[in-house]
Amino acid sequence: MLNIQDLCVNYEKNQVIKGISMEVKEGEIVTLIGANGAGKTTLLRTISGIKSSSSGSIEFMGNPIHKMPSHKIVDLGIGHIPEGRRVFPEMTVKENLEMGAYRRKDSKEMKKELDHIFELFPRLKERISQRAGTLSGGEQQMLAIGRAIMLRPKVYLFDEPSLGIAPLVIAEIAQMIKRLNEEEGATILLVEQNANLALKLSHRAYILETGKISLEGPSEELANDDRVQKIYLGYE
Amino acid sequence: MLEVKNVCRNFKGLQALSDVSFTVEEGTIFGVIGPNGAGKSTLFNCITNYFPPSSGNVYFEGKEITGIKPHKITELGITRTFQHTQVFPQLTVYDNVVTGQYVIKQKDPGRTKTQFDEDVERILKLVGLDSYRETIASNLSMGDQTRLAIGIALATEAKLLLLDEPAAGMNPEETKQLMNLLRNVREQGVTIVLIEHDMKAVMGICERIVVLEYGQKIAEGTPEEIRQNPQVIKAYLGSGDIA
Amino acid sequence: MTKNLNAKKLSLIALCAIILLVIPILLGDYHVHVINQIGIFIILVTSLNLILGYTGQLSFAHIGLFAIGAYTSSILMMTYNVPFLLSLLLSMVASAFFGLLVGLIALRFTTHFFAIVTLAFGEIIRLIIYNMPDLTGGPNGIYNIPFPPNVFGLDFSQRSHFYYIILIGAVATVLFVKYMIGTRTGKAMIAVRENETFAQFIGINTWKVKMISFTLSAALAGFAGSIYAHYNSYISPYSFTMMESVTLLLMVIIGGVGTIFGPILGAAFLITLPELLRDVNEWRLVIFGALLVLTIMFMPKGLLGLFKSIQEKVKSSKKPVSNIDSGLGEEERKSVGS
Amino acid sequence: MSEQIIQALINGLVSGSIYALMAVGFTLVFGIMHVINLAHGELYMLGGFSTFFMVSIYQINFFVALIATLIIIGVFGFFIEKIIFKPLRNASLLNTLLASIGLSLFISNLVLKLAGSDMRNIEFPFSGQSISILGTSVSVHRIVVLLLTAFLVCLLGWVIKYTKVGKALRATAQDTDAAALMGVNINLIYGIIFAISAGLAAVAGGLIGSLYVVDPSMGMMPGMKAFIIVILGGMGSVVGALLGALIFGYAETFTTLFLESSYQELVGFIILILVLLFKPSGLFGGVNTK
Repeated sequence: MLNIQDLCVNYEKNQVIKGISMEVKEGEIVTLIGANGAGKTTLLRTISGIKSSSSGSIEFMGNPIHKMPSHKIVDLGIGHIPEGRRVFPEMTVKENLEMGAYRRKDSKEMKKELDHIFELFPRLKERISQRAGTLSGGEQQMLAIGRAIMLRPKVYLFDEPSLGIAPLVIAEIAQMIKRLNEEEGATILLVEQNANLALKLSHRAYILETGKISLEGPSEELANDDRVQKIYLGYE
Repeated sequence: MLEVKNVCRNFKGLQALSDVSFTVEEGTIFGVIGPNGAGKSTLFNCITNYFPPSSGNVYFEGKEITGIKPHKITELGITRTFQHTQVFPQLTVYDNVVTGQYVIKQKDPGRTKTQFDEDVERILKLVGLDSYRETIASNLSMGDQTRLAIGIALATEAKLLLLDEPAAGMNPEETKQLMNLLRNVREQGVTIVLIEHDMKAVMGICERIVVLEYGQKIAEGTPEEIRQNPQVIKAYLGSGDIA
Repeated sequence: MTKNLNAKKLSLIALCAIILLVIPILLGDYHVHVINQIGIFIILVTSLNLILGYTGQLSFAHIGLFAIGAYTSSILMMTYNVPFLLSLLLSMVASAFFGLLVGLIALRFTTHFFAIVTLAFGEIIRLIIYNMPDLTGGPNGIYNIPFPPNVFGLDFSQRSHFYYIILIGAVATVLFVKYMIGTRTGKAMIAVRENETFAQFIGINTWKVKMISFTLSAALAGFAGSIYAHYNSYISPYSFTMMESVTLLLMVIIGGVGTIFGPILGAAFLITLPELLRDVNEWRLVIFGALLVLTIMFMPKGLLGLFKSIQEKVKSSKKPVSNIDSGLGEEERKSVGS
Repeated sequence: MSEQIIQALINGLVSGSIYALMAVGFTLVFGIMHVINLAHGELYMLGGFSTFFMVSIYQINFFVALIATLIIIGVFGFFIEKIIFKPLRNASLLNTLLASIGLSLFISNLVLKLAGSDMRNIEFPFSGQSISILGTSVSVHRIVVLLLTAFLVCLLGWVIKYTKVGKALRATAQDTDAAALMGVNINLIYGIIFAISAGLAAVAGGLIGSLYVVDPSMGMMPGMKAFIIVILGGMGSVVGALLGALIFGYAETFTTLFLESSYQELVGFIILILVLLFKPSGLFGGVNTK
């Protein structure tokens, strides 16, 4: 579904992604884990067209998207839940959700979608006219996920959904990601620092180390592989 | 040499640093690590007073330095580098190092021009850039720019260097060279505090390491102790509880 | 090799010196007049370049400081009969003093706030001049400002003689700025331009460095102002408007900001252009406006930068192997301030 | 209350409302695009000329001409963004500021060359009529200007608050990347912001041209003043810009009342320096900023 070939991305002179090839198949949860500064967020931003790549290709359902502007990529059905939630702080919860459906034309369907999201996250319904900036971190994460669901994307890109969130809420959000995949058949690319959590959630995993993929395989296998811990803790 | 005592820092109600304390001994290489957003750069900013700590104190050689202006802190002997923009891009390598000597006029007004020139030569040799002296800094590779930044810091004759992610964007070979350089710098009697993401590098070079998570110190010890520490492992790999 | 180069350089300098010295003998009054104007503006833009190009602070106050020099010198000489050299000196002091005052307030701010505060001061100075007719002649300005008589035994009522004062002034200013940026304080100025935060953390008192740069730059603007007033013998608030301030900036930017030769080139180019194209003269400001936009968009390093990159291209096409990438993009963005 | 003071109160309100039209657009462009557009005053001047030509030469109804001006100069603003400011997206703030000054110099002098420096007045339908408020006679003209500007500001508020474009605009202001991830075409939004800003300034120019005169140099000071007002109100804050405009309008009107009118121009700069010295974030800084 999503196919990345030999992708390189630079920030000024700094090559952050140094030739990555990976694939996400339909219906899968694929996770990309790795320590700080490995280039995970950059990869997701490049897929969504916020950051431009310097070489290599990204294909989504057969369309090359690495030269497309981000709003066209959204139209194709890629929903990105960015690192740090990035809700619109001065807008209400409802307005935030409406922004999620910005590219959709069918207003009736949108209403249904809204009800669906409030079913998934009853807490958002209670806060419907509250400014998003006043929500707690966990609630903002739910809002960010809800905002992405509004688009009904074919692929969700989750960027560090557990970052800066209370442990209890992390579990809730993890459940939500699982449900999206199992009940609604969503394809998910999950970027996480929390390797143990990500490996439990996903089917397959790639481990990124300073811009390169150093390990890949089924998540269950990697969960018991002590090489993962060694990469994280800097053993030679 | 450097003592950080109960330092806290808030941003709009968010606690970026809470009650962090540690001591750096003279002549050591000291690491500060932690996951993203743990407050490492904030810690450097508080030490060098880019912004002051909300509470707590910082002492250098027994003297309190909390709240002193950045350029005065350099005069006392602490110099820091930054994560990304670390040199003066349009100046030559040579002039970059000379710029670092500006503070010496305050420290030691009697120094002669020959002494200044000799110092530049010595530093250029030490950081391995003596054959690039006329190169414009922005034309250097990332790795060379970082070495130049360390050269500038050395030119201020700092007793304590605070380096913020010097190995960012380097390939493994460059990182290795950088670590060798840091060892040489330490041989010159300079104490180093290092923020670094590259765990291999940190573990290989530091005598002691402090680990921050969510603005709190969760561990301190030798690299081996840190690797064994369950809290550190949890901070890095996560708990993985799906309720 | 270096010896050869030095000899070449020396002979080049000598050649230039000879040409510059004989210009008034060879050329007619009109051409000397244009060259004199260029000379005065070289002093002015070179001084602006110190604060804009080398210290990275976009100042619009320069035209006001230039005006203070012009008015101080004229008033001292006409009302108080102060001799030329002394009034020249005092006008530098006056401009430096006002520069210090403006700097004290404006340099508390960075980037666009600094720019707008200096713009305000530039306008305030002009409006005060406008509103103090007893001292400054108000909107009418000051007429018949005398030529300096008999300095060092020379009579300056002749343009060809005045030429030498301007020549000495321009050469002295350029050499002074060149010397200044070679000093440690000058390097600190460039450090402020390149990366102010980092400069602070290697022990540079950035505020002090900026104050020094601004004050020196103001003093030189006063110097230019004094010469301007005596040479043109007429000044009024209309010579010191914001439009003129923008023209000065354009001279520095189009020539090549932060280089010694760039502003000289810029001043010569922008003064000669309307003179060469007489029909175009009345479109002067339209063209300058377009030039400013185009320069910022397409050659932020100015004409000098353009020549250099062409030169490099020619060189690199001769030698295809070059493993150092130019890094132009990064520099270009930092060409003014940042 | 003396008649003079009531008159000044109304005049201050009128000039404050004109400044508000200018400042709101200026602050939108700064707040969302981080561009300081010092050519803003020239768009105001162009608006004055556009209205003048339509009303006085082609005999078009004043209000129709104003609407046409809003659209024409708005479209012009859109293209200015595309041609000049889009290529400078990654340039420093000071470089875009310089480019906008160049643009200002270019437009104002071009109009000066083409139209000459004559001062022209735009005929206004109700000129000469007046009504009595609190025993003071107030011209209908001023009241119409006030109502029109109030209407436009409210309209803008409504667009920003309730329409899809308005929401996209706010989203872009609050978090550009996140807005792009929602599928907002950022380049288009930037163009629209410039268009709105230019259109409002143009209407302000048309209104002023009917109250006073239209001439090529009329944009210089108001453009500058819009910047000062925005600093006064807090950079990027729309509410701040509105309040700042009113304060500024009154400050100027009362200076003219109590001091010589030649000092009026100084007032703005002195306010600017005082505000920056004592409250650099602006009087209402952080009210509605990003």
